[in-house]
Amino acid sequence: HEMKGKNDINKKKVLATPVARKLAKDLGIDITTVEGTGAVGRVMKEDIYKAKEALDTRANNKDVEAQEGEMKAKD
Amino acid sequence: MKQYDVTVIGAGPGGYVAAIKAAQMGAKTAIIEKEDVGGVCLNWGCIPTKTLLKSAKVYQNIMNSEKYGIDIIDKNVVSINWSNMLKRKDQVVKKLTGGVSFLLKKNNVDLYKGYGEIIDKNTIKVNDDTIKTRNLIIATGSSPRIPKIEGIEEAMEKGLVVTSKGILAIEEIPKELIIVGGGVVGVEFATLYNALGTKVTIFQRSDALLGNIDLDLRDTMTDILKRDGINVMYKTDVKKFDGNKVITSVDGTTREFTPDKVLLSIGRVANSKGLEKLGIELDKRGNVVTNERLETNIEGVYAVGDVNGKLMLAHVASAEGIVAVENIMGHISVLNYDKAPSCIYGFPEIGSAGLTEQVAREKGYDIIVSTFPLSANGKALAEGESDGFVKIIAEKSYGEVLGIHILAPNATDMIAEAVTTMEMEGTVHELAKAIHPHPTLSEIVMEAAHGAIDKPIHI
Amino acid sequence: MKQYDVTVIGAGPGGYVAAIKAAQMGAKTAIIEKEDVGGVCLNWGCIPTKTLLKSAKVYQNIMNSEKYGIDIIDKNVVSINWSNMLKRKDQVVKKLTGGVSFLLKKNNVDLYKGYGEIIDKNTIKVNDDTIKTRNLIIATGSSPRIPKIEGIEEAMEKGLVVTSKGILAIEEIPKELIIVGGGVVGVEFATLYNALGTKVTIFQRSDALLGNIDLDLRDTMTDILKRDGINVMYKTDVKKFDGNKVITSVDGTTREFTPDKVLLSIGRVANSKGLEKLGIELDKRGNVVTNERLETNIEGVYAVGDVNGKLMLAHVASAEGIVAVENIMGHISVLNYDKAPSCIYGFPEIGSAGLTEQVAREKGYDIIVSTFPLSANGKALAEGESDGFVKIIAEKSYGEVLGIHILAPNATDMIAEAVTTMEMEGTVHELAKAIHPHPTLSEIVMEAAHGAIDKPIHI
Ligand SMILES: Cc1cc2nc3c(=O)[nH]c(=O)nc-3n(C[C@H](O)[C@H](O)[C@H](O)COP(=O)(O)OP(=O)(O)OC[C@H]3O[C@@H](n4cnc5c(N)ncnc54)[C@H](O)[C@@H]3O)c2cc1C
Ligand SMILES: Cc1cc2nc3c(=O)[nH]c(=O)nc-3n(C[C@H](O)[C@H](O)[C@H](O)COP(=O)(O)OP(=O)(O)OC[C@H]3O[C@@H](n4cnc5c(N)ncnc54)[C@H](O)[C@@H]3O)c2cc1C
Repeated sequence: HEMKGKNDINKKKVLATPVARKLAKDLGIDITTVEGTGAVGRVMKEDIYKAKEALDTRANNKDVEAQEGEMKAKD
Repeated sequence: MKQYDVTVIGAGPGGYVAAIKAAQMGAKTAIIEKEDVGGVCLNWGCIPTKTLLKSAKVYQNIMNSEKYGIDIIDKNVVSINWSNMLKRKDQVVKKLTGGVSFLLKKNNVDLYKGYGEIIDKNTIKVNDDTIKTRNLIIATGSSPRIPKIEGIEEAMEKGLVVTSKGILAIEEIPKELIIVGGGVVGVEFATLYNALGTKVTIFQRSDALLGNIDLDLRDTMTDILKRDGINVMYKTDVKKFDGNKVITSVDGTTREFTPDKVLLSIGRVANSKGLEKLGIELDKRGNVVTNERLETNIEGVYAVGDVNGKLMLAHVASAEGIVAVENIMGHISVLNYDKAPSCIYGFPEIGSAGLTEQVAREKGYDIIVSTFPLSANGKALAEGESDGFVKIIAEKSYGEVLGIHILAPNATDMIAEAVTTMEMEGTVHELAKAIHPHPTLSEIVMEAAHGAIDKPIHI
Repeated sequence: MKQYDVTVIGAGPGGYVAAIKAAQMGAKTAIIEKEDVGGVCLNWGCIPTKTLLKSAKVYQNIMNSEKYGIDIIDKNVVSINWSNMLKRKDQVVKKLTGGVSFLLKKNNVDLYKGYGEIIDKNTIKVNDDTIKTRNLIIATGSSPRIPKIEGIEEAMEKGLVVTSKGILAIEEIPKELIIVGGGVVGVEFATLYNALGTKVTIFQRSDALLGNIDLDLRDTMTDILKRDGINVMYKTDVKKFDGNKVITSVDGTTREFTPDKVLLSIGRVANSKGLEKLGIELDKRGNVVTNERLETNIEGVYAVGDVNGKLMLAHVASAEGIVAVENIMGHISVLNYDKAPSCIYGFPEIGSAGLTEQVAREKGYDIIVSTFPLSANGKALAEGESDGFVKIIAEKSYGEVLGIHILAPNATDMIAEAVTTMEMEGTVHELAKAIHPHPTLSEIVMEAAHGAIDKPIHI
């Protein structure tokens, strides 16, 4: 029983700033997937903005790919 | 017969804060108080003691003025005007209790003056008024524990033995004071009267003062108390009060004392008498039992502050008051007691938040412990007060701060940084990186944080 | 000829911290100092001023002892022993500079005593020694700015006009002191000598004291200085020193004064003379220009502390020292100047961190501003010192704390909480939720945070 408690304590958890947590929620970012650049890997708000940007570009690229695919299909 | 959403019994820091918060959140609120608003805290506890301690500190500085380059040719011209000290204390108390009355009124809380008798969970009687209420918050506080000792009643009647309330209103500063019980309250009064020139002896039943604090702080604080002239006697039990004599057993041997006053400070008991008759569950020490949301076993009846016996501190009472109200108003809210700070207003002060080294180890954490002394801090030397240190307990993998314990002149203000850091799951890395201004005592926190990571600069 | 990884010129708080840090990180390190280690900060700045301010505070309390219930029948028996005050100051300074010497030795930093002459970026001469170094850190500090005023040289020679260094070593407390320049240093000396009984007048060129701080704090602080008897004259320029006369232009009109002393405190200039000849870029005010990593335009040559003119504060100098060393040792490290705190040691003190309301608005933030006064704080009343308030500037959407500004007796210690909060991108929600102990001044921060979210309890 005690040992389980100890493992829980040592289990990896996401360190994030209060602002980063709120921002992640609002922007729909899964904070556990974000690499933090703060002390000991703490996720900072800047990291969430970057993750959002990356997500948006990926989504855009997918749109573009999809469009390109459509065009190819038309050809 | 008036109807309320929330009725609070007791206007101490638990009750009056709950009442104001409830009103602010839109509840129609009543509060009942049989004495002065402000409770023990404002009238007989936190505030009067700190007011007198400030006067005592000024007196101490005057008696040591040469240290600061100020000559007083003849120190006999300096005298304590005890009745003026008490007057100042009374003025501060009055101003603050007046403030509380004003706040209650301003927030449209109805104040009923008188003893609140609970008829049932929705019905309270105060004098001739009967109040109907949807929710009830019990915030009746605590009273000093009076031990069963032969002759104690006569001794209290005569005024030889007093409680913390009595010692705040005595007519003369005692020449010799015995303090029974070396907890926080005992140590604060020992500091106060010792600085005012009283010969102070603390009787401690166990073999250490200040039960719950970190061992390193406790030991250093005890050394300082002794160095400053306070006599500490361990394994000492009062057996009997006989006339002006106090008969004790010291480590088994009988000894007699004849002090001017004896202060009882062996703890406090919840003001919960009669509640069990209403079906409210009490624990075996008489504390009202609540769940995390501070609700008792009876739905809609909450208990906050000293009366639930969780942590008998004013700021905890107030925080609980807010938590209870938030739950009443439909928000789920709980309090993390592990992070609540506690303070001791000695010379120097103690500010403590989070886990002690001992508890952290017991709980199985893998920890780093880092300390940094005031003697290596420029501001402390500039102030001529360099007794003390900070001790940081951090968890090893991330460096998360688990506890900070400070012994320093401003420790009670400095501990706020620790509390906020823990609220944000901060680590020693952030504490080290945050630029602490120079020269300040707060630099010791930064230095100790550096020490937890790697090495401090200034040691 | 010895070879080092890192050589530091100047052993002030910028230089000596850099040297210790470099040695701790494994670099073979030398430091060169032409006077005493500790720089302006320990010898003539932060530390001596705070030591004397503490003595002045004790004196003030003695003169107001009745307020605390302490009678001194005849205040004439109380006298300032100025030479003992200075002796205490010297002892504190000596202890601290001794400590720095010890730390340098303990960390195996080689200390060269003498003027460091830079031959080229890898070669420094000190007396007869020539040092070879891979990296160079310039930490030569700053000196008081001496304005070009007719007769100023004679006036300085005679001792009528002194700088901050001179005023710390005068033989007698002046009866009348004129302080030219109402910045931080001017205000601290005004507070000091005013408390010691000097008639103090501040000459301010513009129409406000304390240039950069938040306007609300500035205004309140100015009112307090005036109430306490300090004479503040705006739009006042010294035109000429003539014998024992100071001839000024006050808002266009000529006026004469005959003080015992005149303190010049109109700012400081970087000790950068000669560096431009080595090809090191200076800005037009003479500050060494660096990039974010504190490297100058010459690779391997860094500049930290007052000499780079970024923020002339001791803790910033030390933080920069660490940043420069971390970069030298291959870690990319930069400093966020927006979050660096700054302090003013008046009665009461000012602690300020982050953006002022004005700057936050200029920067285009959508902000909430919340203040809470000390007059509604129990501890402040208990201490008999309730002038002051806290002001929190938070960004609206999440409540992120952008700045905290405190005017209070312990403000310089209390500001640490603000710095740490900002380091962690904390919001007013955490500040409000963190249980601040009662009774402490720090409760005002929690109350103002509640106010930023919704409503404070105690107002
Ligand atoms: C000497 C001393 C110093 C202290 N210093 C500190 C300190 O520095 N910091 C700190 O945090 N804590 C301190 N404490 C503890 C602090 O005072 C208590 O934790 C705090 O007062 C508890 O608040 P409360 O609201 O629960 O109860 P209380 O303050 O005890 O208030 C309860 C109120 O309820 C009223 N009441 C009770 N029953 C009824 C009834 N049936 N009808 C109507 N009214 C009723 C009482 O008259 C009282 O006013 C100190 C205590 C003492 C004794
Ligand atoms: C009256 C006063 C009060 C102050 N109070 C505060 C305060 O409370 N808090 C605060 O943060 N700041 C305060 N300051 C500012 C603070 O003192 C400076 O910011 C700080 O000292 C800067 O540190 P530094 O290491 O850059 O330079 P300095 O402390 O100026 O040190 C530079 C050192 O370099 C040496 N040096 C220069 N050139 C050479 C050379 N060529 N060879 C060898 N050695 C050389 C000098 O002798 C000196 O010892 C105060 C300043 C003054 C004047």
